Amino acid sequence: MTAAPKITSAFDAEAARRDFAILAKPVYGKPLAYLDSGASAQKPAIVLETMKVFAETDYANVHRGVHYLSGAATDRYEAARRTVQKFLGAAREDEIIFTKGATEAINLVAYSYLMPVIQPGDEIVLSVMEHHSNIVPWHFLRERQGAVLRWVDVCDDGSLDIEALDAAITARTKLVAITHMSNVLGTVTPLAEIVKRAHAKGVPVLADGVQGAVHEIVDVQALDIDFYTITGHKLYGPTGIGALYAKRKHLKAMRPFNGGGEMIREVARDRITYADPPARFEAGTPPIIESVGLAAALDYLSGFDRAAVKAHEHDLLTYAREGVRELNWVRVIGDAQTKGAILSFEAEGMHAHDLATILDREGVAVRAGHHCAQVLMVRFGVTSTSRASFALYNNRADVDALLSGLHKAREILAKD
Amino acid sequence: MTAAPKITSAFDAEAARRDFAILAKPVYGKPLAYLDSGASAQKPAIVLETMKVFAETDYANVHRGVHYLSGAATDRYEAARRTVQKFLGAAREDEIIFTKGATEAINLVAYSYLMPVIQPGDEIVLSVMEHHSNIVPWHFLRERQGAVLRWVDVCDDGSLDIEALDAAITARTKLVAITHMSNVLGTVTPLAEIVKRAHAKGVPVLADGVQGAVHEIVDVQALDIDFYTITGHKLYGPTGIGALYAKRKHLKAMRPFNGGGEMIREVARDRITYADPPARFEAGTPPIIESVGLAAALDYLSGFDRAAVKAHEHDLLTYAREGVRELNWVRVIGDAQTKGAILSFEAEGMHAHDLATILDREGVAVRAGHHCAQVLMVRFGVTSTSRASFALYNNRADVDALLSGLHKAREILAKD
Amino acid sequence: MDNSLRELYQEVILDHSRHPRHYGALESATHKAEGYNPLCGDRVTVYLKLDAGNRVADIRFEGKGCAISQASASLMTDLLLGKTAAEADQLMTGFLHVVKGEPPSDLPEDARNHMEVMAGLSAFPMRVKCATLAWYTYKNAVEEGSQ
Amino acid sequence: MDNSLRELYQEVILDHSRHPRHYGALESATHKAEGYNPLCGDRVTVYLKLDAGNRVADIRFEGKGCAISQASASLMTDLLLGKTAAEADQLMTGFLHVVKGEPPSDLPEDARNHMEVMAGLSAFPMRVKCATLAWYTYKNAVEEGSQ
Ligand SMILES: Cc1ncc(COP(=O)(O)O)c(C=O)c1O
Ligand SMILES: Cc1ncc(COP(=O)(O)O)c(C=O)c1O
Repeated sequence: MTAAPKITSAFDAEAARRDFAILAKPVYGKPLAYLDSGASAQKPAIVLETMKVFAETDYANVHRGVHYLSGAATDRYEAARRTVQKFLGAAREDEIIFTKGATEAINLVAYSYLMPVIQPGDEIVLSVMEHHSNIVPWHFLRERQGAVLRWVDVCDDGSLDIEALDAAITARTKLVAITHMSNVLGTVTPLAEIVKRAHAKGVPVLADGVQGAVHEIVDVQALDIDFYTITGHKLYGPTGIGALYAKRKHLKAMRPFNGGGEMIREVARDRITYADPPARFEAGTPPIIESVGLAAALDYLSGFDRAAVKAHEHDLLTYAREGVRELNWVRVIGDAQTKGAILSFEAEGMHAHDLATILDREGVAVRAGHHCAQVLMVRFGVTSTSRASFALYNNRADVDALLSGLHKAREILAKD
Repeated sequence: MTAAPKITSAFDAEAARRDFAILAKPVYGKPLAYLDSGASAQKPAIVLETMKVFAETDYANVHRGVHYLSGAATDRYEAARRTVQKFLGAAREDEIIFTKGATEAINLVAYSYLMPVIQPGDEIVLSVMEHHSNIVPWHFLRERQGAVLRWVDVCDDGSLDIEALDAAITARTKLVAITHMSNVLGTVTPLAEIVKRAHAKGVPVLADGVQGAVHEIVDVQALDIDFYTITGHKLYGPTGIGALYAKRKHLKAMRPFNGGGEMIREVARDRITYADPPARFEAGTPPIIESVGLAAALDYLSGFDRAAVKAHEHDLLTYAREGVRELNWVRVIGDAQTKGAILSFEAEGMHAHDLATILDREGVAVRAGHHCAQVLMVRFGVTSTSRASFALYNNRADVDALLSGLHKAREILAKD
Repeated sequence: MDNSLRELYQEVILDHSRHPRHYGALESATHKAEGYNPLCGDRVTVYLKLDAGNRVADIRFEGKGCAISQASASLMTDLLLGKTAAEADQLMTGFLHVVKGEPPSDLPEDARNHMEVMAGLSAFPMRVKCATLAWYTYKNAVEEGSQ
Repeated sequence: MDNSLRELYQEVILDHSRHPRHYGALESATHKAEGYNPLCGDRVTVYLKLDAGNRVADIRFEGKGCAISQASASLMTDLLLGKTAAEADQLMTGFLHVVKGEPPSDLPEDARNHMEVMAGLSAFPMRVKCATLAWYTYKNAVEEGSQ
């Protein structure tokens, strides 16, 4: 039902653009330059169509049904799990838990893996560039159970200070929780090295792969990572779905998170037993149609030469970086050597919101604000930044629109 | 973007059927008689189309964006919240929390409302006909914090024993958690009366409205209920979305459940403050496209004369009930006076799964099993039942197919 | 009437399910395991008496469930009685192939004939779990169920 | 260039945001509140000195944020200075109408003229919150911020 993977050696962004109807729709009469895929990506026709056709032909609730539609829907749901497994390079399909998004996936680890064992004074190591989704669940453990958060700084160029990370891991560390790619700086962290160092001290590692999985090729086995989380809507897939990869040994030992249908073995009045993973962690009716959409999205993405897509996105990043370098009133935040296609910046004399409003009227969609990374804002002494993020469907014209929008904004806002 | 409500005084099921493409698709060459809407309802074209068009024209992440698409998406998301508010008769829109489904909504109440306050020996009152989703979260509180579950029995006809419920509420009761309509028996509980009695003793009430909201008209203010939960996929809407209604006074006092983006006020390294409801309980990117689909589904449903829909479904139930009454080898479980359009039964000498398999080959989709209600199965001395559930798009031909399928099954399975 | 249904619920199967062989507890069991399918509530207990050479000297089962799960358990006891562990494994592999409609593996001809009655299941993938429950429970009994 | 942008970011607004009136802390404040918009990080603190008759004898603000939020706070201090609580409420209602593009409510003409510079906001519904932050903070200071 999903598209047969089309393997192309070079990436044709203009062809890909045609898969995204929304990109052709003008905004305020201007062509849309959608530079906000870091917040959420647009969805190709094949994803929307696959979900619709599935709902029109094979839909029912999964798992417990004996009838035809239920079997068909269950097959699609479990096939989607295998698609995610393959996408992440997991050894087994039952190491993939479907969640409502990456935020829930990280909370699942906090509630089911750490909460039952954490003691006052136990430590969780995280970096200052984490998204709130990879901060707040650990704050809960601090507030409620006395865990200690150990913060690892980034260097001025936005790269991770790996020596500081190493030093932060102590005998009391229970988990390293780190982003694979910063949603503000674009920094890609050296996950394999981080895992190696943490494991050397017997500490498991969770990676927030929300951005990383979009721009990098992930192989959880090669990384030897313990937990890895993704979200559908940034991977050109639907909202309402994400996934947690976790090593089977962890899943087997973890207690359930949400309770409800599907995740039990037996329920009686005064006792209860739970199903094995992955069912144990998928209480209630799962996002069935969304799982099918996510599989279609991953198939779509995997149908391209991912290295070529990455090169294309990197070209846009470089082109934009060069463009703003000429503007001495723009300060880029995040210039790490290993960096994905995200450009955050401050423009002198302009608040990010005013700038974004002006860009918007030029058809240029960027994010302005703290990007759910307030700790990082404090680190760089700002309250907000503007952020342009690049996806496979962006082109140099989008960057040109951004650059000329920046000039207009300066004209309006900083003219005296 | 959603259909203008069409008000019709009588309900035309044949016309409604045409809104559901899947119903016209034969199964094993037989017309489909989809009698499994109790597990999940099919989705009308307007819902699927609305979601697709939204994703193609107005999609972006919500809340934090200044640009056009983000504003458009936020407007749709918040409009969906108001649609749910209206559907449930809530006083304020910020009393509606979007969740991934009813299971998560009930867990939210368990984790955020009860968990912080429950003491060993504190009691939770629930009925034996609850769905596991309204049992397991309370078992967690028993397992982890020493809460006591007090079970209220049903009468032999499947009606709630309201006197027993009243008697079960003690000075230690912290919550009454009760279904609005049983997904096995079809029993509709006297919610207003339950709330009155519980409130008289100062005890709040949560209703699992997953089935009730589909078949009854809900007015949470008139009921004066504290918590009410719904799920999208049974309301002719998408998977991956549900909602919790909670009185504002409760929400304001509740601590967060999942942590992440959107639900905070300020995050620092060593301290954190949380947003007001509803944001406090909606961590991460919400099911945006699904919220739009849910609103379309509720608009679709509300476009009919709901009383006429109910009468139609009741006609089917009665017709089916009469049909099986003639079969002395079929035992119906659940014959309460106030009963929605669900028919559970056992057939002599046939296991529910064998029966369901045979019906399936006749194009008749029913559920067979414990229906996530193992406590109820024990109460009626069965391990499983077969269940036919009726939706607005069913007709008498569906019931006829069920009845003739029953005869065929008996021929095959019970022939000696 | 659907032929695949007739084949699934053929006389032999229904007879096994109504009059199961080797039904009941086994006092002298050396191994025992309980199998449970949470999706449908089917349940089966397998009792084994393994002799010194790990041969199935006696086998019994008890259970509650659909015709397929009961018939399959009954049939299994017929097949396994007197077999060595290695022979039993071979039978199990063969049985899984039969019910999934996969190309048959090496099996003694009489065993294959015996199992043939379950071949109809391959048209009912949603019911395969019913048929394999007893076998996985047997396996469990051998591996972890020593009394 | 988009006219609505020119109107939004007109000279008066930019001037207010760059050279805010009544900026800074007020030592003698009787009331104070902090406003914060978690969506964008904008922040404003409003200091009030109310006299015996609940008249705004003095008003100051401090803050950090976009041009709209800063200009709006500055403009507000101009408008509220010397006003009674009732007059202030009327001004606030009027201001909300203006920025949302709703039909104007009863307002003294000079106040209306003063606020007119903010009317451009009605074309930018996503930015209305920026403009109202200071006003809601003022309201909060009066109601809950007594020092
Ligand atoms: C009565 C009842 N409660 C709760 C649920 C669970 O809701 P959800 O499908 O949102 O997990 C269901 C359906 O499975 C149900 O029928
Ligand atoms: C780095 C990062 N982590 C986590 C999240 C949150 O994921 P979700 O959108 O699934 O809530 C996001 C996106 O908002 C993100 O960019």
